[in-house]
Amino acid sequence: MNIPLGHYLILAAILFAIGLAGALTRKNAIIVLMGIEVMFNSAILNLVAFWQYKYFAVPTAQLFAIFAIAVAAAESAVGLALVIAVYRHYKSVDVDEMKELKG
Amino acid sequence: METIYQILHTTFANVPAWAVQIAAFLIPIAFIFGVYPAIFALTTLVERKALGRIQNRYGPNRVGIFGILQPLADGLKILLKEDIVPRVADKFTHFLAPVLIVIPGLLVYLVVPVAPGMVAVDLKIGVLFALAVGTMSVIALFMAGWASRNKFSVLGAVRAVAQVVSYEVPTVMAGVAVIMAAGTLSTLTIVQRQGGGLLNISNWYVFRPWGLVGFALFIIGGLAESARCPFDLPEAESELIGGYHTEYSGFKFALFQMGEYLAGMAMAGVTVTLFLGGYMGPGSGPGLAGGLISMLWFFVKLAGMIGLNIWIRGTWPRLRVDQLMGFAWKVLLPLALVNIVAVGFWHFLTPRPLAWIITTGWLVIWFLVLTKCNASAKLEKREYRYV
Amino acid sequence: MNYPGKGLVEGLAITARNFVGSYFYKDRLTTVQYPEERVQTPENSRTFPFLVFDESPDKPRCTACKICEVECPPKCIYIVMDRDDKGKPLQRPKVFDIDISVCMQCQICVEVCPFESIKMDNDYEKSRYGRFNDLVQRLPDLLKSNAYYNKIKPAEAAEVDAKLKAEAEAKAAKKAAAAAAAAKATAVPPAGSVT
Amino acid sequence: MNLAFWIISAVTVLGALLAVSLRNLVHCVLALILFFIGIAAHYFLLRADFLGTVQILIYVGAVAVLILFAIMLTHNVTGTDGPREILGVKWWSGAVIAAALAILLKKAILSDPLAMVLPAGDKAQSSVAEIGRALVANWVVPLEAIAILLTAALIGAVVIALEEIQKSR
Repeated sequence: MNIPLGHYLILAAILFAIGLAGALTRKNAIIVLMGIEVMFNSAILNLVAFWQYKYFAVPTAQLFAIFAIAVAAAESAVGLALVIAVYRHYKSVDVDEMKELKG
Repeated sequence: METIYQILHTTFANVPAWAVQIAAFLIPIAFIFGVYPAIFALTTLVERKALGRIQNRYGPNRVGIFGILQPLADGLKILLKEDIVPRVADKFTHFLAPVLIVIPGLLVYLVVPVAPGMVAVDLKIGVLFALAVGTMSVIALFMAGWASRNKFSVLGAVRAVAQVVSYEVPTVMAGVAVIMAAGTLSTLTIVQRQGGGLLNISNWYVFRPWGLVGFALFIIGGLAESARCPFDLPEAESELIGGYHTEYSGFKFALFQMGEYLAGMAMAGVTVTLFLGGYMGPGSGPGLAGGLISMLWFFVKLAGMIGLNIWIRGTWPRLRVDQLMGFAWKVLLPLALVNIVAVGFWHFLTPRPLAWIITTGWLVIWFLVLTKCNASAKLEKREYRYV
Repeated sequence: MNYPGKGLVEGLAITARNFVGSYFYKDRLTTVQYPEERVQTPENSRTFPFLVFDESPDKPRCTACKICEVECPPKCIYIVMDRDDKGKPLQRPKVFDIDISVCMQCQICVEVCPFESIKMDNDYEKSRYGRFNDLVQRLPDLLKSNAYYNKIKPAEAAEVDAKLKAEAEAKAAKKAAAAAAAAKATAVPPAGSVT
Repeated sequence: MNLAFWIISAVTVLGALLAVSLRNLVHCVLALILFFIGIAAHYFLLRADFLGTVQILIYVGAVAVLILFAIMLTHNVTGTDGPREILGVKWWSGAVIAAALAILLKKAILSDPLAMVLPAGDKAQSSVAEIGRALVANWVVPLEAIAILLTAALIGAVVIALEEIQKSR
C-alpha cells in the first residue's frame, strides 16, 4: 500500500466538511446529530491513519479511537433522547422552530 | 486459506504459484456459497419433516423419494411466483432489503473453521467479527419493514430490531467468557484450545461450568437473533401477519427465508466453534484423513445444533413482548456478567477440583437468585362469577 | 420435584417421544395418505344428490314431478320433463341439472321426493378444473343404479327397497283386489291376468 | 491496495454526502450506515481490524439503530426541508463555510511534509492483546472514566426520555 498519509488526512477533512455542512444547513435535529456523527468519525479516521503511518509501535491511537467511539455513542444516546424530549414538547424536530431560548 | 494453499501447492507442484493462489482464494468462497445454501435447502426439508413427526404427521413425502426433492419444488414454485411490490413502497429500499439480508449470514461463515486450518479467513478478531457482522442483519430487517409502508411490517421490523439489539448484549457477553478462557479472538485458535483431553472431547468448553452457562446463553441469544421460535415475535403470524416480510413475495420472500436460516445456521456454527469444540472430536487432526474426520465432526455438530433448533421450535410457545425484553435484560444479561466472573475464578483458582466447586457453586447460587427474583407472581385460582 | 424450566424440559420430552414414536408406532400417525388410501366414510355421510334407476338408465325412478326443484333452498336443481312427439308428458326428466357449486347438501330434496328417486351420494371427489359448467351435474352424471345405492348405503337402501317392494305389493294387491272386484262384478274371472 | 483505497473513499464520501443531503430521514440513516461501513473498511485497510469491528458493532449495530428508533418515535420521516429551503440562504452559507474549511484543511495538510509519509510497512499490525493490556494497565483511569460516562449517559438518556411520559400521565 503506497497511499501517502496526506490522502487519508484530506479524506478526513472532506468528510469533516461534509458533516459540518450537514450540521449547519439542515433543520432537522436528527440530521444535525448525524452530521456530528460524520464529523466524529472523520476525526477518528485521522487518529487511526496517524497510528498506522507514524506511531504503530504503541496502540495508544487505537485506545483513543475506542474512547472517542464510546464518547460518541454516549453523545448520540443523550442527543437522541433530547431530540425525543424536544419532539414531545414542540411536536417537531425542526431546530429552527425552537425559539424559546432566543434573547 | 493458507492451509489450502499449502495443500494445493504440494499436490500440484507443476502448476504456477499464482494459479494456486487464485484457487486457494476461490475454494473457500465456492465452499461457503455451495455448501451452506445446500444445507439451508436440506434444512427446510428436514425441519418440515421433523416438525411433522413431532406432531405425529408425515412431513412432505411426495416429491421424490422421501420428499427429497421438496426444496427443489419449493424453489421452483417460488421462482415462478409473481413479484409484487406495493405501489406506495419505497422501491429502492424495498428491493435492497432482501439482498442485504443474505450477506451477513454468509459473511459469518468466513471465520467458522470446518477442519484444521480450513477457515476462509483466519482473522485475529474472528469471534468479534462474527458477532459484529451478525448484527448487520438488523439494518436489512428495518429496511424491509419500513420500505413496505405497512403498519404490520413496521411493527415487525421494530420488534425485530429491538429484539436483536437486546439479545446481542448477553450473546456477546457469553462469547467474552470463551474469549477470556481461550485468551484469543481467533476462531481457529479457540478450536485448537478445545482439543486434547479424553478423546478430544473432554476439553470442549461446554464441559466447563461457565461453558455450560455460556452455551445456554449463546443458544438462546442465537435463537433470538435469528428470530427463530420461541423468539419469533417479529413475524408472529397471529399478531403481525408476516412481520417485516408481509409485503414480500416470490423470490424476495425466498431470500428472506434464506437469510433467516443462514443467520440461524451461522449462529449454530459459531456456537459449535466456541463451545462444542468446532471440528474437534475422536479421530480429528491434521492430514487428509484427520481433516476429513474433522470436517465430518464439524458438520455432525452443526446438524445437531440445527436439530436442537428444530426441536425447540416444535415444542416451545412464543414469548410475549414484555417477557422477551425482561428475559434479556433481567435474566440473561446478569447471568452473562456473572459468568464472566466465573471464568475469572476458573482461571485463577489453581487446584482444578477447587475451581470446579467454586465456579459451579457461584453460578448455581446466582442462577437460583436470578430465578427467584424473576419468578412471576403466583397465580391464584380464578373465581368465575358465571360458570 | 420442582425446578426452574420444568415445563420447558417436560415439553421437550413429550415432543421427543412423539418424534421417535411416530417412526415405530404407525397408529400414532393420523395422516391418511389420500390418493393411495382413503378414509372409510360413515354410512350416513353425504355429499351431493344423485338419481336412482332400477333396471336401466332410460327408466329412472324420477318422474320429473319438480317437487325437489321447488323445495330446493338454494335453487340448484333444474328439471325439464321429457315429452314425446305429440307433447304428451312421459313422466321422466329430459333435463335434470344440479349445480353442485350451489348445492348445500341439505338433503331436503331427498326428504320431499315421493318416488325415492333422489338420494344423497357419498362421493367426495368432485373437484373440477372449471368453475361453471364443470360443476353442473347433468342427467347422465346423476343417474346411478340401485345397486350402487345399495353398495354405498346398505341399510338405508334396504329400507327403501323394502318400502318400495311393500308399496308395489300393496299396489298389486290393490289392483288384484280391484280386478277381483271387477271380475266378481262381471262374473268373468280372468284367470292369471294378475301376476 | 491503492484501488481499494479509492473505491472505499468514494463510497465513504458518497455515503456522507447522501446522509446530510437526502430529504427522507430513513434514507439519510441508510446512507449514514454506508458511511459507517466505509469508515470501518478504511480501518481494515489501515490494519486496525479490532477498531473496524468495533466500528461495525457500535455504529452500525447500535448508533444507527438508535437513530432509526428516534426517527420512528418522532414520526417525522420525510423532514420539513423543501427544495426551496434546501437551496436557500442558509444552505449556501453552510456550504460555503464547509467548503472554506475543507480548502483550508487541505492547504494545511499539503503544506506539511508529513503528508507524503508512506506507511510503516507490513509489520504494523494491531494486536488485540496489546490493546487490552494497555487498556487495563496504563489507561485504566480513562477506561473507568469512560465506563462512568457511559453509565451516566445511559441513565441520563433514560431520564430525559422518560420524564415527559411521566408528566403526560
